[in-house]
Amino acid sequence: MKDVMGIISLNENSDVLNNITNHRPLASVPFGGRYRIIDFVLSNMVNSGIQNVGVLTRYKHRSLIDHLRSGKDWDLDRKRDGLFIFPPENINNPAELYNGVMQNLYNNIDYIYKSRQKYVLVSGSDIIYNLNYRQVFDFHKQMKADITMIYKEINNINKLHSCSFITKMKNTRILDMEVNSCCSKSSKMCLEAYIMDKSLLIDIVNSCVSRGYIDFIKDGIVKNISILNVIGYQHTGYVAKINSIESYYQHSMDLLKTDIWKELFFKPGLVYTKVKDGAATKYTKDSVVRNSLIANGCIIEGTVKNSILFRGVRVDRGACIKNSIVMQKSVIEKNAVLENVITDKEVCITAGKILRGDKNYPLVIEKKKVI
Amino acid sequence: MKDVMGIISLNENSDVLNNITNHRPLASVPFGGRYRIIDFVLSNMVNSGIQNVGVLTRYKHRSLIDHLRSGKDWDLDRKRDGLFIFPPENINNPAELYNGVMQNLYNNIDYIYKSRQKYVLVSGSDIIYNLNYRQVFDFHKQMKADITMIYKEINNINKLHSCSFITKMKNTRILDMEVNSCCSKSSKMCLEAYIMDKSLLIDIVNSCVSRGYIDFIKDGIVKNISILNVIGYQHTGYVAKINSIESYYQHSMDLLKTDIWKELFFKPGLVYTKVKDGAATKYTKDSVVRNSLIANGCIIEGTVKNSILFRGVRVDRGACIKNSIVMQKSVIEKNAVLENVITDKEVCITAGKILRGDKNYPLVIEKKKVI
Amino acid sequence: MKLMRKKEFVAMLLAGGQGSRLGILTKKIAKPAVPFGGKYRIIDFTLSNCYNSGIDTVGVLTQYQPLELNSYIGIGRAWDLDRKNGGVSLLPPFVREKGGEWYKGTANAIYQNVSFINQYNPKFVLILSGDHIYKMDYSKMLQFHKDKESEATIAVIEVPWKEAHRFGILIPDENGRIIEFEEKPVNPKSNYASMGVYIFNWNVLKDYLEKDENDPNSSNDFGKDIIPKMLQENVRMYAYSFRGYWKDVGTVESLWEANMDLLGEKPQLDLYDYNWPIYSVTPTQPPQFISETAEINCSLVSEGCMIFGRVEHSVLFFGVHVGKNSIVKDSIVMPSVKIGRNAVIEKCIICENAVVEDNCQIGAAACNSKGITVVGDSLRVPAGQKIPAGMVIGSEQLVKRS
Amino acid sequence: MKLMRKKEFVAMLLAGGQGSRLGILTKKIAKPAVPFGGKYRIIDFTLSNCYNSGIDTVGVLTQYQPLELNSYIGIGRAWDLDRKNGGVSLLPPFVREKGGEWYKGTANAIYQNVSFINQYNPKFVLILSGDHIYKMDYSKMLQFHKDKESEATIAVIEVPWKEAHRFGILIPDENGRIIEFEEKPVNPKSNYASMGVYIFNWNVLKDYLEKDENDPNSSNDFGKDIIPKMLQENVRMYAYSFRGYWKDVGTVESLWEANMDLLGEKPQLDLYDYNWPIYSVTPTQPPQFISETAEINCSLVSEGCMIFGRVEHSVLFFGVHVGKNSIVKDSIVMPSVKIGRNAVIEKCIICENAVVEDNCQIGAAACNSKGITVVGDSLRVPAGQKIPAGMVIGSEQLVKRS
Repeated sequence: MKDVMGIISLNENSDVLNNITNHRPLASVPFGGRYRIIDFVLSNMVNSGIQNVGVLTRYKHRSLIDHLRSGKDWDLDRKRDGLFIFPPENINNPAELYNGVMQNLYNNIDYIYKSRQKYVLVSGSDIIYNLNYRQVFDFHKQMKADITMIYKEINNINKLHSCSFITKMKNTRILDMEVNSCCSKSSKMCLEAYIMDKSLLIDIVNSCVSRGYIDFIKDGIVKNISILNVIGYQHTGYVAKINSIESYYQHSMDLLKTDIWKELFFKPGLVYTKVKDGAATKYTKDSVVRNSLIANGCIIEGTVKNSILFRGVRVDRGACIKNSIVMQKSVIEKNAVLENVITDKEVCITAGKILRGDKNYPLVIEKKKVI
Repeated sequence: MKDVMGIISLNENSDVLNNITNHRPLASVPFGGRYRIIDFVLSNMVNSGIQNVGVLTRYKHRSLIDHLRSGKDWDLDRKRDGLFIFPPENINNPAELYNGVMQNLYNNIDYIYKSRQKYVLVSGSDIIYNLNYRQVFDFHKQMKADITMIYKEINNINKLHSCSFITKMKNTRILDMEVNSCCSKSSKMCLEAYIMDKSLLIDIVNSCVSRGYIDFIKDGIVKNISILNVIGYQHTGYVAKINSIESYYQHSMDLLKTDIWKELFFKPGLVYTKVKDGAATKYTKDSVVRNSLIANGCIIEGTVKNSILFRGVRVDRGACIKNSIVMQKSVIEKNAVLENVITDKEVCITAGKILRGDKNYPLVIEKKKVI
Repeated sequence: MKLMRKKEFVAMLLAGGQGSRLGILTKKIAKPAVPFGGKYRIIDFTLSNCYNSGIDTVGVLTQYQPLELNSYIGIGRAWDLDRKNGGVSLLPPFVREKGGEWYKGTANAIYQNVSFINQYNPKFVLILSGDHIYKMDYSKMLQFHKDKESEATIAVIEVPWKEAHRFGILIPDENGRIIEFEEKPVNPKSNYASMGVYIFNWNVLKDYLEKDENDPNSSNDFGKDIIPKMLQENVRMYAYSFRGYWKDVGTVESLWEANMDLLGEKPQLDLYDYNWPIYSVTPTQPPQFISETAEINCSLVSEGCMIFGRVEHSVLFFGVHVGKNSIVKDSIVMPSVKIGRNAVIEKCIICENAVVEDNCQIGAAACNSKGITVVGDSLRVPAGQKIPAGMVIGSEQLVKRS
Repeated sequence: MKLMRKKEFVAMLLAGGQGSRLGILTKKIAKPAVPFGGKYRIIDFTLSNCYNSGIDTVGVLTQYQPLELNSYIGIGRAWDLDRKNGGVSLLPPFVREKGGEWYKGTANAIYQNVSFINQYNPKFVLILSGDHIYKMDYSKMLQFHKDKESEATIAVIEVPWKEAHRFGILIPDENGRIIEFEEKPVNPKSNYASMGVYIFNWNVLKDYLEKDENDPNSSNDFGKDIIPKMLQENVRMYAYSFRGYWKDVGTVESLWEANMDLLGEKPQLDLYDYNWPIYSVTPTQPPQFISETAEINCSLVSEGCMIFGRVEHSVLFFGVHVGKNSIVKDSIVMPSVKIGRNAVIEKCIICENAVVEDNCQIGAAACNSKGITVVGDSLRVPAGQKIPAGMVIGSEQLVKRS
């Protein structure tokens, strides 16, 4: 996989998670007790042996730069290649003419062109799964594909919007697709990860832009689907597409199932993230914890059930947290009660406060709020 | 100096160096054979013992991010503090309301507020000098100053535009200033470096912004000059203000004077930059080099006089370079002649070509051009 | 080729000891590399103290089984000690033109590295050992050393009188100047015990190291030779009194106790203090998974653990698995240990990668014998096995812990 | 606590030798740390070969004066070998439960680190030495090793017949299989010399290392013991023929020659090839300053130099100062050397930080004697001194180089 360059394009809609994406792109939203959403696709790439990754950003990328820094935590702080973050750079084209991926690729085409790798793996950043791309790459070469895209058979398609779907396939070849259809009847969700020759990618971007076409999938791929050998690779593991507070909450809660916890964090590869120092989590004589995911550095004196606690959370005596997600360094004081709540980082719920959301509409508390 | 936070604000006008600043901010323009302009003020800070530096950027900062990366080359890749790069981040204020420094400070006031240091050293990035700020800081405390700014007594003020000048001083206290005056009669050029309490800085920014004042020096400092104890610290060493192609060229040529070479690169501290690998420079039997500054990795078979060669430049047999600046990885082929020329990176001057600029108006060749 | 700049203060950390009283815990690793407190190794405390005290130049003297320690420390990144000038240097014994010599004693180890210290031309040298658990600001001790115009300062801690005979005991006068020193006295005259933390003026120490090296009868040890000699020759020596938690974890019992000390309501050693963080190398592990059937009280549990059983008053390191209906009590369970179902573990130290299969009973619960039970690393305890308290199981063999 | 993943291929780099034939050049540093080629140290070539060949796990065995080498290598960042899994590990001799042992020979050094290699459970082990100058793609040699189904492959280079008696000489059959090996034969039967680069199947090598260790008559050396033994017992051994520049820089003459080899029009060893860069630790130095009065030809000059005099057919490292009217010819001038005015330096090696004052005449120019003159590090040659060719000046003393 040394011959494949990874490109992560932060193409998501910016405000899908309300307050949580106010100050950060979706890619750097905390997830799973100690990660950011981008960690998963980035770790997939690293575990597959990709050594050159470009992250193409759009808006509000300060938190992302702070998270990724030099790429050291992903072993991508290299002398040649490694991790590169591309801020929006639009000197000659100040207007945003193209959609998501296309705009990002177009802005940074010189960097892509210059890279030493022959192949590219272009991926979005808002879908979470654990997969070794080496298999996909082998499949790509074996099938002599022009483009290989990864998809997942899903059952419950009603909840999914702003996704791409494969609507027509013959064996492994893809014949038609739908983008952002709100009423797709297909069950083959596209994971927004494409392997192709670098030269083909540059071709697609250049020929689209010179014709004024604006969408990477609709214009770049679907319009060429008859002349290109576009192949689908089926991923059978767990997939979490984050496109709303509800999906964020549901997929977080999925981690409390042992099988999904094991798969997403261990199989086939480990997930890397920015290292933080913090002691082991302390349980006191009064603590009651059941069916929960707990990061390091917490001090738990109260009750935690069916919940996820990020690093350094304090749960004081008598406090009770149920079906909730509590992000880094939040403090839940004495006898406070949280149910179906998501708190952002460094929130403080003062003694005795009771907050309840609904299972299908969790209550979201903004960063650093004291309630 | 552990209690001082460094802030480098990329407040310069963006296109002062024509083609050379087309693709990069002035701060990352190559200078002195192997450096970028920002290396000097950054190294000053590191050599003074400052361990927390924020770089506030505006436009086109991709090359800057690539240059600074994690800050490792400046020993600023730290667990606590270290180097932070702040891209323009303007979610709630999409319009650029304020001038240079003020806008940068205002955008990142939360980060400044959060830092552990009690003092700040705010600096621009387009003035080159070698100074240990520890002396300035000691002076600041000794004088019980509210703000200490560094200035330099200069002789030839005609050439300086877009500078701030101190127009009235009583002993060390500053009583009046002029900003961007094109016909200032003062000889005290302000080096755009200010030491003050962090809380005072935050006060100034907040009170200016809340009143709609837009300029850090005019509104923030000059309007308060009677109520604040603003002190001047005189720097007696060499100073290079880069604000035009002419000043860039002249100050580069200054480096060919032994004294200035020694002062700027060694005294009081060394200048750090991004490490690149490359062999020692090779001189062949035909090479003639006089009065020049040569970086590593060059192969010189021709003649080089009164010039600066950056890393990895190739000068073929019979080629002749005079009074010129040749940036990284450029190739000057057989019998080509350059006089009063500045080439950007990776330029190729093909065999036999003759290029001549004027001493007061050097010819500038754009990045990657083949001529 | 390296430009060294002068440093006022250089720390030398003695990390070469075997720690033989820890038995199989130090069979393959040096004592400073022994895991502690759910996510640390013993040496993390001293290295973090250095960083938090503002010391940026630390020589780590290794000798016994250094491989794991070397790769753990690396260039000191975890403790922010990867500096352009200074930082961490690993100092193993080495061969000179005239042949090689192992470190004979603590003083000899420093003596062999005189040229390393001279590079920095320091005024003061701080001597530390890598096998104590404590949080201490060495910069305050240095200030004391300067204020007293001391030439040698020894950090002391008050120990219970009845234990004083186990320590090196200092007798200071009313100004703190040391007037007498007794190594493990039968009838101690004070309860100020040396913590093994020394600050010397480098020029003074260098002299004494050379004299000591030329003395064929010396055992080349700080406590036994250098300090008594200095005292005898009227070097200005002061005792710096330290208050706070300090523990020598040189035996299985003291290591176990120091771990258990962390589990109280308000332990003396606070691991959650943001102003004095203890740094360590963090492995890649997901958050711990606490199942519906788990019960955890009075314990430290680290990332990557999966808990289905009951954990009580115990310390669990990274990636420990506790099966359904199993009980872990008063125990230390080191990284990646797997414990099956229906097992009972009481007052045990289970070393890295060991596997305890279903229905095992290990430690106090199993019979009437007493003491701490130790299971060696990577061992497999077969299903249903009962192991009485106070045993050591290393290399498939059951032995009584001496 | 560290999760090791399997590696197919692990490199072990022998860097413990004193290199006593280099005399005062290796008084304070190990041979692999000797400066070379204007900005490198000898070991840079082997480490860069590893990185450029795609090897990411390298054990560096040190023993003699390792301090400078240790701090130079660090965690291998300069060669991109600071990896989460694998990377560079420094392997000094160490003390085990039963006491410590220095490395007795090349084979014994590997034997003592069997457990280090076993961690990665590799299929192949590459043995290298840190004192040769060459650029070689080890991955091609590995492919050859696999293609031939070899169990032990030795890289060989054709040397001039008249020099063959100085090397270990291999006699291969027409398929490349080695049928005979002679250590420094008086009448060599071939001119294929061993380069000291071996690939072994790890399981085969492990066997032989153990056997060798149990043989009390063995000198525990690859060339003298392991290879002959393998040959005797019919292990499948092949010779991998290498073409290109290769030089053992074990003597002052060969070190000088290898440096001079770089100064030709098209040197065989290309340091400017972007596809096979030689990495090194780069100090902080400004560009070199070439004055109006300077003349430089056929030379390598590095950053930080200030040249006012004449430099001809020489190699100048970082920060060298050559005064007005001085002449430096056919010489190697190591980092931070200061040469005054009107001095003449001919066919010399001037070591780090030495100072040559005005009007000195050092080397061939001064009289009729022959050979290379060496000035030891940090020495000061007082003004006007004349030093005849072939001398060594170490520690203020003039001696004839043997």
